[in-house]
Amino acid sequence: MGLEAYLFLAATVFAIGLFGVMTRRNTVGILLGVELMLNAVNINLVAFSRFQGDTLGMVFTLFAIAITVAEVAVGLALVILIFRTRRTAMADHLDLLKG
Amino acid sequence: MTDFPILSVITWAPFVSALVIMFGARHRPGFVRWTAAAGSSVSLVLSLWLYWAYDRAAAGFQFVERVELVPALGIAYELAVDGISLLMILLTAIIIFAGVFASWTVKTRAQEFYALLLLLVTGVFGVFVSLDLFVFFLFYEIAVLPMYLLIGIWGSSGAVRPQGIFGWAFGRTGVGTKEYAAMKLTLYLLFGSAFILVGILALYVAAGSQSFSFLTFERTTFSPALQTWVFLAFYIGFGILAGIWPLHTWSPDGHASAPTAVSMLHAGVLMKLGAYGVVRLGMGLLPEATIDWAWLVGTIACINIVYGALSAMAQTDLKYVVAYSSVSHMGVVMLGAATLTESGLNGSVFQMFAHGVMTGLFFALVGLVYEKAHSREIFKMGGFATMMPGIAAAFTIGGLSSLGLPATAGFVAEFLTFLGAWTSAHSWWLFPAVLGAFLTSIYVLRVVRHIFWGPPSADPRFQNLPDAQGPEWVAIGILVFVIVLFGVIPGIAIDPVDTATVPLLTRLGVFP
Amino acid sequence: MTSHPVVLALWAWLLPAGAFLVLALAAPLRRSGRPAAYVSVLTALTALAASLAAWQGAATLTEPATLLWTWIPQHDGPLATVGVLADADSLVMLVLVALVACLVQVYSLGYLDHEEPAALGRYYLYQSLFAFSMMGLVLAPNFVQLFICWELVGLCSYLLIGFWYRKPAAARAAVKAFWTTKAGDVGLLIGIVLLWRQVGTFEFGAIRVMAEAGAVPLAGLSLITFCLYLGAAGKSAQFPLHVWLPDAMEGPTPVSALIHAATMVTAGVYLLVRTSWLFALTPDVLLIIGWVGAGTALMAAVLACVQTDIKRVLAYSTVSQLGYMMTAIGAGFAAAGFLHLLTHGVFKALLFLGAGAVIHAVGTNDITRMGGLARRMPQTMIVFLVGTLSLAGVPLFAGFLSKEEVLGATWAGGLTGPFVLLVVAAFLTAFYMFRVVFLTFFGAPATPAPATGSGAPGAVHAPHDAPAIMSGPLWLLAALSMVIGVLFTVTHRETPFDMPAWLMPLAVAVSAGGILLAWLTYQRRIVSADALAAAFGPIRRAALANFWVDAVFVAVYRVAFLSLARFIGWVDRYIVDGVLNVLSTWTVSAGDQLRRSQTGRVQDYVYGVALGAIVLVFWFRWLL
Amino acid sequence: MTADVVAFWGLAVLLVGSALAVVLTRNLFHSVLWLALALTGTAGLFLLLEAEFLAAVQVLLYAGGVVTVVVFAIVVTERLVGERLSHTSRSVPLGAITAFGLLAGLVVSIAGAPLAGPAPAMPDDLTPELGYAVLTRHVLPFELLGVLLLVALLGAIYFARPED
Amino acid sequence: MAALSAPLALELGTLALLVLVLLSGLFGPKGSALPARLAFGGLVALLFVAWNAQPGASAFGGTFVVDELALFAKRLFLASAALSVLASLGGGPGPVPRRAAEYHVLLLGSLLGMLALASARELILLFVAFELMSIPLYVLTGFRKREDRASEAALKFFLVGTVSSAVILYGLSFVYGAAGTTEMAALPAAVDEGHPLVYLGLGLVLAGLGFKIAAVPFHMWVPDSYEAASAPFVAWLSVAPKAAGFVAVFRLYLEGMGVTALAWVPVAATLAVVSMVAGNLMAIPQSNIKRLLAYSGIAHIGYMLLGFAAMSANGTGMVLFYLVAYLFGNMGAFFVVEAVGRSESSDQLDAYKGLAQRSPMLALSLLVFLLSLGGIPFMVGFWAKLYVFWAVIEQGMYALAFLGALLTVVALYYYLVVARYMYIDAPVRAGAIAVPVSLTLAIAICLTGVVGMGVYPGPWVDGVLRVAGTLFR
Repeated sequence: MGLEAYLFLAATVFAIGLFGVMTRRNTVGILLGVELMLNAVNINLVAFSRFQGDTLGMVFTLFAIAITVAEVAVGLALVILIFRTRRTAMADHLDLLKG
Repeated sequence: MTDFPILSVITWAPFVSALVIMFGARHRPGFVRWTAAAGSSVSLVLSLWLYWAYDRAAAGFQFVERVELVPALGIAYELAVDGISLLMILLTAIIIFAGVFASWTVKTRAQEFYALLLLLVTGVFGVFVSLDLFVFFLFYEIAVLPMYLLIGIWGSSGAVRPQGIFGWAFGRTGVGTKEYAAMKLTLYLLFGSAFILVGILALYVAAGSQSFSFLTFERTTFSPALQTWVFLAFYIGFGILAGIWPLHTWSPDGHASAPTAVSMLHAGVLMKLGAYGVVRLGMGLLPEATIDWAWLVGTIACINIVYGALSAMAQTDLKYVVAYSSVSHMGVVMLGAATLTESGLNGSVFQMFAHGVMTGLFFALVGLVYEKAHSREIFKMGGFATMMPGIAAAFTIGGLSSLGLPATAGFVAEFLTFLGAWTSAHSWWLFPAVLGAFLTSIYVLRVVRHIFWGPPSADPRFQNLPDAQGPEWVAIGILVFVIVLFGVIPGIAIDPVDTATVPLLTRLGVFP
Repeated sequence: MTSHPVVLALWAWLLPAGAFLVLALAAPLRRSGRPAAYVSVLTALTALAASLAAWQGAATLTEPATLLWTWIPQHDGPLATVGVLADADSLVMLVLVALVACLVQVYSLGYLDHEEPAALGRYYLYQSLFAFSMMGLVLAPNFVQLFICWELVGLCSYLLIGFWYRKPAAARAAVKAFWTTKAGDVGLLIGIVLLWRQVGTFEFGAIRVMAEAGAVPLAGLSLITFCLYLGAAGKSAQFPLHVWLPDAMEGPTPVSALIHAATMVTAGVYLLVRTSWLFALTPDVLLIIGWVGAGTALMAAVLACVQTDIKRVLAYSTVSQLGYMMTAIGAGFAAAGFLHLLTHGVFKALLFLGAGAVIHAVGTNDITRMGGLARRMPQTMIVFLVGTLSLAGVPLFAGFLSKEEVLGATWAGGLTGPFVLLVVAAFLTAFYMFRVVFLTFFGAPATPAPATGSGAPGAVHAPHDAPAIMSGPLWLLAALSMVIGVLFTVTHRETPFDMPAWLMPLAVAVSAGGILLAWLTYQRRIVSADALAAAFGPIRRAALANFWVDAVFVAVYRVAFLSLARFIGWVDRYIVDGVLNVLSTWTVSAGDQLRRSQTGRVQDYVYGVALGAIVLVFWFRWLL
Repeated sequence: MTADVVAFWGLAVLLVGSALAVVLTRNLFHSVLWLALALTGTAGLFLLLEAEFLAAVQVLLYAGGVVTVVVFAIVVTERLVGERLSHTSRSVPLGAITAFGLLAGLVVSIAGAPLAGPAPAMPDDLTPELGYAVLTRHVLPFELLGVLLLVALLGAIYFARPED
Repeated sequence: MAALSAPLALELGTLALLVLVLLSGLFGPKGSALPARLAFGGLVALLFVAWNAQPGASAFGGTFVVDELALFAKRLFLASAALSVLASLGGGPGPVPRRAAEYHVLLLGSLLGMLALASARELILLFVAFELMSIPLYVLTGFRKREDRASEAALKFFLVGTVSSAVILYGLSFVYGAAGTTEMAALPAAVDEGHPLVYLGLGLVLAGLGFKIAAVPFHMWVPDSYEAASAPFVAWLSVAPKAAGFVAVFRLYLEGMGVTALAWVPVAATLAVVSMVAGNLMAIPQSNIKRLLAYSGIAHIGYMLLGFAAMSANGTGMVLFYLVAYLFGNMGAFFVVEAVGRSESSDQLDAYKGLAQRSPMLALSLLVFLLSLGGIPFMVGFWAKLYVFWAVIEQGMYALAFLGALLTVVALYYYLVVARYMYIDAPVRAGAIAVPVSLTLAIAICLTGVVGMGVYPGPWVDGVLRVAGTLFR
């Protein structure tokens, strides 16, 4: 199976993730979209690294995963915080700041 | 005396006094005023000495000072004067000196007022003395900016009824208010300076000689294509400040709203700064383009002359009349320059001076009249000559000068310009110019007659008003004196100027 | 050397300047009134002496002598100079100016004795300025100085007409005079500039040499001379620029005598005389000058017939006489015109001052309100009569010979048409002048009206002869015009043209006829004035309306200037500036529009990022 | 070889399908679960690419850790508001267009790019190599990562901690 | 180890400081000023070290370098951080003083990321550093968590931020895949041979970096975050991360590229123009000074991109100079905003009415900062703009220079509007505004920087040109 296939697959997932980020009303849902995007990136990296026969990509992936986890943690904390103060999870409702 | 940095002292003396006022004189109006007077008189005395000491035989740039500022780019604090700037410095010194006394009665926030005024003056001096284009530009902006606050804080608002197809926009911009006038003036002039900046940079890059010194540029010959558009950039940039049509509309509103001293300084000196820029940079550095574009400059100047005069005739507000007359007279300045003849160019520079003093006088007087009668409505006032003979006489003299009556400075300038116009490549310029002079006589005398020499007005507001007194006489006196002096003995001004214009024209190929 | 005419002339010129400066700078002195007047009068007297001395020395002058100073320098020699040019013409004119100025100043001491001190000081300030400027004009060695002084005398006329500026009429008349003459001056200025390019100098001497050597390029010269003539026409009140002169009578009468009769208004003629050699090159312009002059002479004469204000009569007669001078010049014989200028200067000043005395006494300008003054003020009557006779061109009086010479010159110049007009004008002159005389001094004494209309504070009680300070000058001038008249008659002057033998009888007959008609109409009442009026109905009506010239000017001013100005002003405010406002409004609202893109919804922000990414992706692909 | 192809396509379909489900389903819980499935599928891909260690990390840390955290968050928040979290989508067409736009851009760029040939042979177990790399060449990022996790945790706690 | 410590000195120092502050927070009394003072002292010390450090060192086989650019950037980061900390020393309302430890630890963490970023010549390090820089910023933006606006701004910042991180990462993956290595040294070659995936990668990365430097259309998080967060932090946020972003841009798109870099000119120019226009126009109608400054900041990014678009040593140097100018001008402005905000508890322009008559010096300093931002002579901002234009004109792009110059006029419009509030309008409330000493000091420093550099920019220009020169060897 060629590298191209993996890349296309990753691209597709990335696009889907983006779609999720742009369309989901619920902040948690948006986060899930981001997860998908990052996941797609991981596929990319691993595929590249495999087809070049080095481990760089994999190292990169490791870092990526770790960082993703960190981001998710902060993100969810934020969501909870906003829940507590605003009683809503809807991104659309958060428009005090605009213009 | 040669190593004494006289130019720097002239330039920075007002600034120093501004600092003293800003930090040294909290709420002590008397001290503030006298400091301002001191600062400006230092400049005045020194520039008189300078005027006397300038070696006419040697000509060229003298009293050179030079300090490296940004060696990497060849920017240096380089000052010098030649015949033209010499006269301009004198003009500036006179006007600010008179201006300080004319605004002796400013009471509200006097401290800031004088500080800003003097800061402004430093900028003006700087422009006239700086030989390094870059420093030139620095001072140029300094000369423009304080205007905003000066007009915004101490200015006076009027009201304009929206009319015409663009009327809808008037309400939103707030036409007539002093804030509007201040903003318009400042932004318009800065808009112009953007062109200038780009022009200067373009020349610098093209010259490629790691120096912003005027002398370096002068030695370089630029490609015609570059010259063409850079000249235009300079023309637009400086032209805005010189009030060329149709980019002049900042001037009536600005001058009408501004407090007395500011109007004096702005109409009297800053507008000249624009013309000076065109002559110094445009003509001095871009000979081919100058010759190519002369037709444009001169033609627009003619429009200025007639258009300005007619607009002035249409006004009912005294200050607007004076402001529009400035537009008209700046046309004479630009026309003289555009003729590319010795007499024309001399006339142009002379007109810068003459109009500077004249309009300074006008605004001073308008200020006084307003201060005493609290009105600027020409057709409401009348017969003031009985109550304020001094002001009436001075105003009449100013008016006569502005309509180019001989034995006043105005005549010499216009006469020279006419000669230049007729001997230029576009001799027809003469006729609009002369027509302008005639129109001027109409609107000026109309005003003079209505306000001063007409039958006394019955309006109770205008009974037994006082004449000018105390310090105000200083302002009026010095200005009237200068007008007449330079009108009777123009040689004292033209001598040095000629030493500067002839080389300029030689570069343009007018003289072999 | 100091006794050299040029130097003396210079002194004569500068003395009034000194007086002017003193009065201008020493405000207390000026405000003190009489002392100021004495300063001015004193200098005027000295100036007169100096100019007389200079005139004496004129005989010694072989060719014109000049003193020059650089006025406007230029890298190759002076561009313009100022100085003194002394030759026969200028010196004799100088004398005339100095004389009349001096007399008028003396006379004014009496005439204006009611003025408050400050005003009197102002009056003499203007007077000395005028004397200075007028002499400068006379002595001008070149066009520049001529123009400078030309404008300055205009200024003085403006100031002096408006001397009683509280009178609306006076203020208006002053401005009108300035504008009208200024219109002519525009022409003069253009002419000077054009000529300068043609010949490269302003100096009379140099240009004259070129002109007589035929070195002046003729192309476009007619235009130039015509422009110069415009200036002259403005100052010398030639049709249609004559409208200002009658109104100028709003000024004090001595001023009218000095400026608007004897000296300033003749400046135009003087200019043409000075540059006659130039005009000689452009006969077509001369023709115009001749015709316009003659027409003006007749028209003014007609107008003079219908005036009831004594000063206006005199004013129109001045216009008319200026027309005579112009015609002579137009005919190509400037000398004749100049001679008439001199004589006219004397007797017209005399007439005005006489009229002044009358007005001063009666307190009105209206001749219909006067009458039978001969018994009350005999001296005045006599001197006025002298003036009248010499204006009417009666032999043995100053005007006679000069007028005859003008007629002769016109005839010799081949201007038959103008000649006829002048003859008719001569008849009318005699008529209207004697109309004044009869109505004023003879006939039934009218009740003196209260001093209204005239600004002259006249005594309303029984009129009497003027005090010595006023009558003195009168007698002097009267004597002078007699002397000149007699002198000319006995020493018959050589004229450059030959007088036809029938001319003198004709002239005498004509004036006699005029006098006769006036006598019959206003003294004997045989011919009824009303019948005359009826006979010339249309003309009379037209004349009363000044031939609608004023109306035309007003219309031009209103339409061409004021309305246009208002239009331009509107355009500037609402179109030129309007565009600016629109632009700024657009900028601001553009900001407002863009700002809406900041919806505050996070996902729209993501859209921003996504779109940017897409664009960049495609762009970078495309960069390859 | 063919087994690889089949496996890849299987996983691909699974991955894309579950991904779509994540972004389309109307129930938040379900989409979390779908995400878990997608992540596991990715782990499968890693196995195909002979990155066993990464696959393990993926399953444990991601599919395990992350999903648990998310679920936990949801539970917490739902307790706060006391009702089911609605999970609808906004402006789907626009989102789809944009997503497709990006996809198109990516595909256009990727297609026809010169790519590395068939995968070279790899050592059986990369784990020690990875560990070595991380602790030598990439020690600096590793250290930073530590700090990163620290501050992220700090921040998360700061936010999540109830009012103080 | 000694070999390592030299180049890593600053990073390790920061790390140590971070730990120190953390401990002081853990064991110190609640709400004590100790952590803040500690952080400030440490930062000053580090700044001192950085000032005396010499360029040239490198580690990890050239993947971590301390070259001129890195050193310049580090000094910039440290200086701005020190200033920001100094400004917030004065206590005041909000959680910052109460939670000084967390606040400063986060800040230092982010700073550490920046420091590492400045030296990164390797993609993984670059990315990790980037994230280390970004994540604390999200938290700090929402640090006033009790305020709805703050948390909302934080969430927005976070969501858009993570998306853009994903984009960057995705791009990096392609770069790595095409170049076959994660060392940036290999980039120029890869770009030169025109591998499509490298271009794709760089395109995506640019999108991500566009977010970090807040260029239009990636700018939308900026106004909201600025409005919600505390001014001293915003001051820092508005300068340091952007500088970091530019450093990354230079490293990825310029360093060693030579003429190849000219390929980016159109893209950079477009971004510049869009940012300048949009930023300036959108700033006009703002009534909240923080938002106004935010939009003007976006416009300034546009000007910097203009310098970048010149793709020349001069252009790059001028961007660096611009950053310094921007540091003083913008931070100063935000400090004044903080001062006014504390006493008036409002960031609306109305709060500035008659400020000149209430506390003249404060008004004057804000005026100076704004004018500097507006590019008025004798203030550093002028030189910055001018140099950028010069660099652009040098490349013959007159039109861009013209546009830039004209837009400065638009910018001056809204700066002058602020001036109008301060100077022309009459004060609504009487009494001077109380400014804590530390804040006064911070403002004074910025003022000195603005005016000092404005009057005598010579040495700085030489400096930045030297730095930029290294990128084009």
